[in-house]
Amino acid sequence: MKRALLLLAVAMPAFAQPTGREIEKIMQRDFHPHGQATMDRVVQDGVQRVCTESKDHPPADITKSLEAEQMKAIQFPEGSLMGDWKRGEAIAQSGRGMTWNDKPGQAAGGSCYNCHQLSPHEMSYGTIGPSLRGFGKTRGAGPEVQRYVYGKIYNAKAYNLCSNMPRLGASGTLTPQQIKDLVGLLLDPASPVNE
Amino acid sequence: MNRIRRALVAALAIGLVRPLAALAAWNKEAFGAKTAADALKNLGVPNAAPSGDLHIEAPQIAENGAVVPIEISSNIPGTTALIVVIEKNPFPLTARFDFKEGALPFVKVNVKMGETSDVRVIGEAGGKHFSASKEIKVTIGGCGG
Amino acid sequence: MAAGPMKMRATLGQGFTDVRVLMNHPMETGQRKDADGKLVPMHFIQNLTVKVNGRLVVDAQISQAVSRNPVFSFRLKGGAKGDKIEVAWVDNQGESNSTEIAVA
Amino acid sequence: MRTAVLAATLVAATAYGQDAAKEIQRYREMVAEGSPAELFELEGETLWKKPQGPKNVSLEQCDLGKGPGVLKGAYAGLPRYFKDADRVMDLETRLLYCMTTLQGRTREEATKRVFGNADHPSEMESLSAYIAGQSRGMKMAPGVSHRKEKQSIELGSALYFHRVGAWDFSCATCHGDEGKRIRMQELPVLYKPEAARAVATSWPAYRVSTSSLVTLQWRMNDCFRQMRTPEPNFGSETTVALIHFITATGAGATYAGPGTKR
Repeated sequence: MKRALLLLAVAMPAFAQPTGREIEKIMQRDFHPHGQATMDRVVQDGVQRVCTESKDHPPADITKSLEAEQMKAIQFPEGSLMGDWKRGEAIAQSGRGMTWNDKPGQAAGGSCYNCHQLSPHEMSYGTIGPSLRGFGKTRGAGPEVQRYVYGKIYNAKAYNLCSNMPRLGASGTLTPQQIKDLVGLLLDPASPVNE
Repeated sequence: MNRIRRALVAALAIGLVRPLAALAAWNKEAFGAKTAADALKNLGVPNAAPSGDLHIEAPQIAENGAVVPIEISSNIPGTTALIVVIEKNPFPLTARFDFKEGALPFVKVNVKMGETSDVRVIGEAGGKHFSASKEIKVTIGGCGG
Repeated sequence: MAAGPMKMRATLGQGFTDVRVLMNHPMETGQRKDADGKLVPMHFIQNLTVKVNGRLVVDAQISQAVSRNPVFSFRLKGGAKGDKIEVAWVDNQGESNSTEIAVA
Repeated sequence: MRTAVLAATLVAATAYGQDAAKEIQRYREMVAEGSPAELFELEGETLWKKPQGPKNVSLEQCDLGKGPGVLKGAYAGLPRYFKDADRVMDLETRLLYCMTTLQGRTREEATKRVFGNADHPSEMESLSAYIAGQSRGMKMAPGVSHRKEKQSIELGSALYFHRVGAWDFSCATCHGDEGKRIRMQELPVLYKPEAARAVATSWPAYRVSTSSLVTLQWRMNDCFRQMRTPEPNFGSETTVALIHFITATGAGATYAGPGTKR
């Protein structure tokens, strides 16, 4: 009897982890829209799907082509990309925006301090991303660096496909002006980040 | 229980009972003072000498100003009261504890702090006043959303 | 939570009795706004007493800057199993509560 | 010369960072000592025994897995498969089941306010505190052997790494690497037993920043909110699977809650 049970257990198939598409179906059943957080948000886009399936390590060729695709979609404003670092600091501090209890249309924040060190005066900073203290000191504030920083904030996935960082411009979280202000926070020699 | 409490409140209101007869009145002037100096003046504490025998156990950084744990105690012989003043709070005087025979001059309590501030403790012993203070930084925790 | 239950623990330490008491109280500062944007009126404990076998040992006055759901720890000299500890409070709206426990 | 100055600054900054982390740790320990979680247990006991709903009965005959009305150790055995409902349930999902079956309440009414606030704690939260408290000192042993229990844990594990929402997050985006934090909050890596044990043994918990008792269903809900997804249904397979995955990963540790959180 005991043996029979044991055999049965061995004969039972091991459970395979559900696939990304199966999970998507489960989430469509188990979630409901709330405020601005609508149900289209549980449908994965190409980047999310590739990164989930590869545990954030997709093959090099797929990475390259998807990064290029993301890069093409970045809209760079004309002229200088340096905004006001003081406004940038406030945006970096704020963790609001895009959640189901944030009001649509109200200015969002970049949640920057949640993950990065920036100004030395803010000691409550996260470490999921690298420290950005002194970022502009070593890199200067020339047009190329400005463009790099703007692009990275607008769509981090264009530079590193499975980056942890949200696509703050592409997702509609931050406005072009807000991203410029963050460029100022990082690059302006007068910004506390570069003290 | 609620009914009993309501009855008690009503009784209190018309002055029938005083369940806490030994109670010191709540010092309205001192608690209403907007500066530490005014609060201490109203408590009758003119000047307090710094003392190493008053202890404030508290974290240097509090993640949340709504709950800042502090543990205060005195090794000064004959300590009869401990007063807590949070310098930068809108109403700095936070508490006054009077210890009678049978209690040690020791309290642990959670307090609210509006911002980074010095927390001052005044000890009273034999009619003299002593003081110690400690800065506690208040930071932001969590996602901020 | 509106003003409600209390919970107390009294244990013998080395040469003293440790009293820890929890109180259910909003400790409103009068500066907080509710969900409708209206100021919540001041509501906080003002007086707190500790008695041992009926004798007053701690007499405290506190402000609205004590945290919501206050927790106090006191130390009483000596003490013995079975000593009765009573803690009572009164707030600025005239509400009061008390609790009693024997030292364990 | 410049390098030396820079190096010195870096060392100082790191030392400061470590000190800050140590002080925050001390802060948390002191806060935990003064946690009012017990007050919610008292309130929960009253609610457990209070007759409610169209049938006007209490929850005292609710079967949380150890038989009707048995509270001792019930929380330590959850989540688990329940034959009568033919699904895996965590504590809150099971309580909701008892509210609808025993008390005859509608799901809509019983879930109207599952997450409370400082002024009005929810019935679900106080009940959770009370019931979890009845497992203090017992080893966490959620169900892991039934076919549906295994499926649930697998689903939770897959969900943990599933990137989704307006910000492309999965659980692992924040809870994926050791030693990371959001602001000053350290982030446990919940697929590792050590970190999962600490979670399994301390929730539900008093949350200092909101002066309220919070549950694991709330934790999942609020994580999804901050992941910028739509809102998960209370007690859905998704939320239960994540809780099941974390609890199963942390199984074997001794329950010591309800705890205290930031």
